Amino acid sequence: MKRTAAFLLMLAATCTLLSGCYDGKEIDDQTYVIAIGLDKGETNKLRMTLQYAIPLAMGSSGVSGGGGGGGGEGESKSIGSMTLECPSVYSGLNMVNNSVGKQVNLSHAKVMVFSEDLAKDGRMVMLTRAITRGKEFRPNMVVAVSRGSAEDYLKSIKPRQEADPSKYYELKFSGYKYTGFIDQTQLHDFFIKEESTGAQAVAALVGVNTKNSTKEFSVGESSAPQKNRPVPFEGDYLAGNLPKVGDIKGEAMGLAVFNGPKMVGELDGEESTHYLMVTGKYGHAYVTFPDPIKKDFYIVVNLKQSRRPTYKIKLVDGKPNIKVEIKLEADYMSIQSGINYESEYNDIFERSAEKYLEEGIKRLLNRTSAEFHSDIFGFGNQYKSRFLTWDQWKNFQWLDRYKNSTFEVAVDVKVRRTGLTIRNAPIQGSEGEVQSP
Amino acid sequence: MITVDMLVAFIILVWVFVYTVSYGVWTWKKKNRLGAVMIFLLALSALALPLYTMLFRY
Amino acid sequence: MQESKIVFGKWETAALLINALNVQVFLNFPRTMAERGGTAGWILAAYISVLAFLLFLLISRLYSRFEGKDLLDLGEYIGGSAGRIIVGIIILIHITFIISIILREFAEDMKVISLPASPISFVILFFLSGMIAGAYAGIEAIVRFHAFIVPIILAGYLIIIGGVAPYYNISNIMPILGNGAYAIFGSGFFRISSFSGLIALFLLFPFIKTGKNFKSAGSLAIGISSGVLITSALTFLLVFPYPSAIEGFLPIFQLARLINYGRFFQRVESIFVMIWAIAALLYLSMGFFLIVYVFSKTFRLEYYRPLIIPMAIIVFAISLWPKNLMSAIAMETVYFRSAAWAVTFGMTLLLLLVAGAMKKRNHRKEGDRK
Amino acid sequence: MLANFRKTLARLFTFEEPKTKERFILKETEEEMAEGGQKEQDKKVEPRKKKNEGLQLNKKSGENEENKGPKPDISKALSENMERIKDIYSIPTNGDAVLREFDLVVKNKVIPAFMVFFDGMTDRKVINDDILQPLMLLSNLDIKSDEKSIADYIRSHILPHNQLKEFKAIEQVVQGVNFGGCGIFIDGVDSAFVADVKGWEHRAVERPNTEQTIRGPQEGFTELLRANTALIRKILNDEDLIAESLTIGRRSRTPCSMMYIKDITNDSLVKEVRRRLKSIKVDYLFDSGELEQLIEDSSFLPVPQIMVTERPDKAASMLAEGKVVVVMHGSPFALCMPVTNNELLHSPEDSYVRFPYANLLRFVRIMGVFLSLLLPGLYVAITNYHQEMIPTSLLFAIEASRERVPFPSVVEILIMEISFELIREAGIRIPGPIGPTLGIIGALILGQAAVAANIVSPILIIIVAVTGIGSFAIPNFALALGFRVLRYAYILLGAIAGFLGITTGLFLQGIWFVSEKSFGVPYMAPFASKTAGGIADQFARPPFWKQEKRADYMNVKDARKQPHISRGWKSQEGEDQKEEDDDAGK
Repeated sequence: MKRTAAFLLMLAATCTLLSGCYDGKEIDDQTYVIAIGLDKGETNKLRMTLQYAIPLAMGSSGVSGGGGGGGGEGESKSIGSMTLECPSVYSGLNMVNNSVGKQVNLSHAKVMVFSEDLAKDGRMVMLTRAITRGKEFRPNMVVAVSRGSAEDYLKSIKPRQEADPSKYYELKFSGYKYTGFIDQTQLHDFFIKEESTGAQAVAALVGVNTKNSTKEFSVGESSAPQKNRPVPFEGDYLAGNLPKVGDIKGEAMGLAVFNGPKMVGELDGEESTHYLMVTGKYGHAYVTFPDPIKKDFYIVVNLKQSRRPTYKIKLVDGKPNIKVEIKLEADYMSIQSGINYESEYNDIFERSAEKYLEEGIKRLLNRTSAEFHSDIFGFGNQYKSRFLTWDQWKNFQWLDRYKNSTFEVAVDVKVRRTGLTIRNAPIQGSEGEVQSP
Repeated sequence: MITVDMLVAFIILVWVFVYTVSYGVWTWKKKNRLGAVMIFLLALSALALPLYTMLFRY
Repeated sequence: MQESKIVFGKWETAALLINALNVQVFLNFPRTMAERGGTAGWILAAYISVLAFLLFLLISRLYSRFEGKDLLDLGEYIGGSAGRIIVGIIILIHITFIISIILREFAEDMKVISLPASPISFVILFFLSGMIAGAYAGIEAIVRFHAFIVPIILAGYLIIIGGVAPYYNISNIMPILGNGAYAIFGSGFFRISSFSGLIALFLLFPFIKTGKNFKSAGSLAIGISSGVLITSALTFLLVFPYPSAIEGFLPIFQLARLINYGRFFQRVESIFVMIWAIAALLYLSMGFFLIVYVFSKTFRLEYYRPLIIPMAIIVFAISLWPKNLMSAIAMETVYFRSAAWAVTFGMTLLLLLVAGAMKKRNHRKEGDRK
Repeated sequence: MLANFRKTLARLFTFEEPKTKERFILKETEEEMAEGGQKEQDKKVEPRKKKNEGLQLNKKSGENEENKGPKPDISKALSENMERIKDIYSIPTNGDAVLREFDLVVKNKVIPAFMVFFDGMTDRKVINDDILQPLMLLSNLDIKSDEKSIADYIRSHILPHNQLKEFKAIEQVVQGVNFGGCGIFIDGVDSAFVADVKGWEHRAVERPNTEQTIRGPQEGFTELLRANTALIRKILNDEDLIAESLTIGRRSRTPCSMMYIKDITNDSLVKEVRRRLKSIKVDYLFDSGELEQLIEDSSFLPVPQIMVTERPDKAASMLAEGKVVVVMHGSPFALCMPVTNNELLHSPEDSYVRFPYANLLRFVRIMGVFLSLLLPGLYVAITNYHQEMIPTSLLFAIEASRERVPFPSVVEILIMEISFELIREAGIRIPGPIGPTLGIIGALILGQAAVAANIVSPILIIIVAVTGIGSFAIPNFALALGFRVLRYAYILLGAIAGFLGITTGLFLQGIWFVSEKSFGVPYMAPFASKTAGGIADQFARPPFWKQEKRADYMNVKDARKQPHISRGWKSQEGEDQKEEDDDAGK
């Protein structure tokens, strides 16, 4: 007994000598970065912007002082930011620690924004590969590409509804489930697709809206002219172009398309919706369709994806022929023309909506193969199962063959519900029934 | 360079060595010669291996 | 040995083996499978499970004539004291190295996962204290604790593989045959070393007593662990497509990192640190007990407890040998995971066959004499 | 001195052969060994066991030793006896020892006699009416019989008292008197009578103070041995319930009662408890808490290995499970043994409320255990090592609340834990009327002011409060105490190495607990060293009619509590009968 006790004592002595809580760090000794922005540097390789939370200003708990809430016009006190130029991400963190009192911790970073030029020259992919080694970068952090500088984008974010700024990013990038205009491109997905032999990566597109007054709005900014639309639809914009003024300047809309390490193009909001539909990640969103009977009128439906899409891929003369079937459900939200689509002309609407979507999706598919040469939908992964071994598949060189692909799209739209209205009654006036203009 | 924790570790090692050897002696007295020799070897290696690691590998 | 009075039941034995076989899942089993078999790593896992099961059936049939005898007793039966000592030393070296390297690997993993600034010896000391306590308490306590904890570990494992379900992508395991049939069924054969933990069963036979329990506990353990091994490789490959899969270190940890349900339930991988730390502690203390036990049995020592501390120091010293994490992993995968089958299955079969032949001859001789 | 030192040194550094002790292992009963099943008829075939003397409830401690007791040393001369008694009790000095001399008349002979008793411990009225009066007055009556000796005559005719014993040794008489008896010495008789006239002040049967339930009996044990045994017997009504009497304490000679049910409890268990109880050599015993420490397996295990209960119904249910219950005079707490960790988490209420609710209660209690054991340690580990785990919004809340606190979180939590322990301890000691003020002080000073003064963060108050609540949810007080002690170890481990430290702690604790035994039963019984029906019957609780078997690890003689179909109305009568026959035939 004595001996055991003595031994334990000795062991405890060594332990106390050895220990010292090497890794213990108090929460309040660290500052938590919630967003990282990376730009091309002027004087160095990178310009890094760190946006960190200032919890004391969040007005949480019973702590008095701090003041929270109040704040100046357009100023949010709950976030601080810092921009510096550095050779690499980690060295940048070291440099930041020289001016921030608390140690910088990245384990709660929600989003990482790269500027467009970094994405285009392939540095972005190198950087993401480099940081996945670090334990602090979460695999479900969102990767986004900023039109213009990432610094500007992060500085434009001044969340005022959320006491906790990290919540802003989390909610915003999961908003694709009800807008369909971006994809929540997590670091893990991005990274895997970059290395994949059967799919290519996309990243959410963000931007800063610089408009200060409604006078600056113009149709030319949208992609409507290319689509031969007199008026842009809601999805015809890229991030930063929306005709909108307001407190929050930062926007997320569209996707950046990558081919290998380089960004090769941008998809606008509508195309992003189509991308989500083809990949099966589409949740539900309000979608505007032209009225098939009365031109210049619109029908807005709440469109849902009812089943996962199916793909049929075959090889015709060594060229992939890809057939996509998409099944959607719709609820009428608004019928401007007052025509009774609910009861009488439902079929007409469904057929025209199908045709409209098919055209859009086909346009997108052709664009990816002809313009971007990039299989962002992962058709290659579907086709992979035809092969028996990895070497056969690798030698097939799918990504190279994709640019010659041809496409067939079949969309099936079924209207299920009509909202609160079940049929439109005509409007009455002194001239009797008013026909819609 | 000898630090305090090395010293403590050294004391523990010597202690364990002495203790194990005494068990070997006890076994020897019980007429288990081979077992005793193996215990001596064990004691020696328990002394030598960590010293080697401590002094030369680190 | 006074311990031989202890008898434990079927489930306890099976739990011990399940943990001994599955602890590698937390290290890099899924990754090695992916490395060997490509997208068909899970088929490789299934293949070696079947092989191991067949081998085990063969061994348990041969063993039926030597009920209650462990490998050392078999060695003694064949070659007297010398035979026992040779077998004992082979097993000792085998287990000591495996335990030391796995100790190092777990400590390194822990360090990478949650204690990046602590010195490695500090982390090892935590595991070592568990091993020493386990060995002091004896095999009975270790086995009982296994029976208690292994279901919890299994549940935690199921939560991990269930939690990443949203990331499953069937196309990731295509092409179905991965690196080709030869890589799986030919050179993949030696991966059967993954089941080398079964040696614990052959060493603990005296505690199990009946051959019936031996067989059923072994089969149960191989059944459950092959389930775990296959699902681990399968899940890992479903989530991480082949070329990316072999990049990552600590596959199950990588999976656990992905788990996220809503804004609240995410970043929970640290909880699973507890699960694999306790699995590691159980495995290490079991292995460490075996070292001390085999040593004392080989040299017919009366007490094993005085050997614990010196042996722990030796294991500690050996575990610090590999210069870095990579060489520790290489040592584990290259040496032990591909050569360990020779001790577990090769030596056992050899001993059983020779002993069986001798027994038959003796029997015949006796018959002649009569 | 030097030699001693060298010896200590040698013992520190060298190997000594350990003394091998055979650990007590609860063996399976013969029937179980022979065949798994248990026969219903055992009850009738029973008396193969050696005869038990302890059958009557009203049996005085001395009787057991009557035959082999000390040699008769009561003299025939009354004066000699009186001298010795006076000497033993230091009569003139000792104020409450009363020695009353009187004469009685037997067969027309006047015989001097005296009696000795303690004032206050005896019932005055009984002494006057049932002893003194008959002896002094009734002895004059003419009685028509011819007894040989005066002693027999007095016993059979004169003393109408119901509990009267005759001793030959003065030591036994003294014991009887010490325990509230009245010793009667008569001239010319070489033995003395001890009449049981106990009449000391005591508490009546009240509600149990420490184990309250909403549903179920509301009686608690008191300080009287016989009242306690009677409370148990009242519930069980079983002639197989044995209350073996023992005395413990060389000086105090405290009577104890070892109770078990003859045809359920494992014999080796009874033997072991008896062996442990009999081997105890102490001067005095004041409470069963001391007795518990004397007979438990391991003193260093922080959790109890014997269940202490204040409730007769709990003790009775323990007996019915095949356990041994020891009741000690002077203590309102009975000891039930053996016990497993799991059983300590059971409350008697579990059986009295309906089963869905009972299971919820059990689950809540397990949560309570985990919270009280691990929560502070986990808090320290998570906030110091695994910040990524905390939901971001909560993280910022914690950061904001900790910002002004000058201490590291370990110190912070230790401060709060210790002050919480202080409040708890003070709350027990504090005089009744000002008790409520303490609550106010605790809540106000520690809750509000400490936060306002930035000594602790508000989130920590929640942690400590939840921990405290968790520990109160543990039904066994001693178990809660044990976990309170262990909690500090987890705080330190969590501070040193985060989750790895806590896991190592859990492993060490697990190995420790698993290797412990309580009276031969593995301490973590239904789980570690798994036994049949562990989870279904012991951990969770099936409906009452499904609780058919006693715990497997108890190795009882009669494993079945009720037949397979215990609710006759649910099945046809014939079937019922058949089922019972089947059971019997097994």
